[in-house]
Amino acid sequence: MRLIYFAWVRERIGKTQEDVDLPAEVKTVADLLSWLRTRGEQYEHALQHPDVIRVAIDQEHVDHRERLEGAREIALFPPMTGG
Amino acid sequence: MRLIYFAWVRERIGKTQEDVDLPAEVKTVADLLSWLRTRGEQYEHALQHPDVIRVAIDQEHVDHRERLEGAREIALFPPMTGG
Amino acid sequence: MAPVVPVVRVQPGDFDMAGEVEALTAGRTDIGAVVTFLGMCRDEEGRLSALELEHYPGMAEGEISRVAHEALARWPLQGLTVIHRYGRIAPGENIVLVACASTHRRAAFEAADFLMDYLKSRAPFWKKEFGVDGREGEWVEARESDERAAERWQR
Amino acid sequence: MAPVVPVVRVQPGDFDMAGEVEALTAGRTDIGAVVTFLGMCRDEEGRLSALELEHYPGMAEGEISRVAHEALARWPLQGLTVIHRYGRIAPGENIVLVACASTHRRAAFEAADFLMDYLKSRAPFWKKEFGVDGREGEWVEARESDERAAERWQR
Repeated sequence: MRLIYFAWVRERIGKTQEDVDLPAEVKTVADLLSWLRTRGEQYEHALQHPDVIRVAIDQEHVDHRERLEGAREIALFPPMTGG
Repeated sequence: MRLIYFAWVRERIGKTQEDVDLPAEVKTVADLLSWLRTRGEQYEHALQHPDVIRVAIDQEHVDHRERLEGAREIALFPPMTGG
Repeated sequence: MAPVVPVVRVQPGDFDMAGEVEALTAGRTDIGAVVTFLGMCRDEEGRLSALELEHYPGMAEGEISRVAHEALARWPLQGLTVIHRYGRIAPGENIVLVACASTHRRAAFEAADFLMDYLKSRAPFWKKEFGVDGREGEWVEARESDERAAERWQR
Repeated sequence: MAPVVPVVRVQPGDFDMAGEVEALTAGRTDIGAVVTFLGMCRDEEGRLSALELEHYPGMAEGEISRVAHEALARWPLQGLTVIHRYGRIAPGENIVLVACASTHRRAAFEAADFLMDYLKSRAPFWKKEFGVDGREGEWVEARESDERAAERWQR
């Protein structure tokens, strides 16, 4: 599964994107955010306030309860500031 | 005193403007409209529904209770349809 | 900051929207939002060949200026342009332009909306229809909904 | 009547507001009102030399299209254009354009206002500030007021 990061989430994690194999127990967006925080200090720093992290699965906004199954690309980013 | 007419008020009265001497008892806009209606069929046709007639004194909107004293130019016209 | 002087023009000829917006924003780095309203002549489903806009010279400019200054008093605007044409106008041609520049988008939107509502209810212009046969038609009737729209802004 | 196809573009280069409005209205005699919103880069009282707009390619276009189709479903529009730039943008330059054409002015105003509120809350763009010394600054923080503005349209 591909993870893709934007703005300060990208900067703090230090990667634009990465491909990961998720453990079987990671079933929802919330699970994914918790699991990523165990992967090191940079992830912990990027995701320390999971409530503010916005998530898109296959380029559609989803909330943190969304299930991951079938997802190809999951994007994590801060609240948007376009317009 | 100069009277000036626009749109269908102008067309019905058949004049763009005219100078009139008002009788002493014509003190307000409402008085003026009543008095004009006595001046002939065209005025009667133009002003038969005085409620819809809008009035400006010296280029400022006024209501029908406004007093005429000091006015130089009084304009009568239908509700506006600009914009 | 220098007080904003609104641009108000009442003219028979067409105007250039892009040029007016450029004039509001040229050389400035403090404007975040420009909202424009462009009003155009419709043919009413093929019924009309033209509108003739009659106006009250002098008072038209005066009332638009008054409305423009009221907008400046109510919203933090950095520039404001209102241009209203008169005379014969064909379907597809421009009639009126309002442009409001502000640091903030809400102010620019609200001021433009307010200006259009107030222009409709206070600026002395009257529209007469001309049919496709070229014959003079009816005067456009004022709409109750325009009156109510203007009342939204009373406080 | 043919269904309206919104024009949606996400691009690094500038756009031409007048050309876009002309494209919406050219040859048409059924449009009474065009409301445009032009968003520009501010220097925040001289503090900034530029904004860098990051975006999510693909999703940015997708979300803007979704919002555009929602506007078409809610208001009787005859045309709709949304252009959003990304990359480095200097103060005074254009960032975003929304243009809505309708027979009626209220529809054009409301749809443009709605589109801007929804773009702010749904389109995946992020702004980073660059100071006048050329150094990278902070990411612009999302504002609670933008979130609330978008909620106005929920029904």
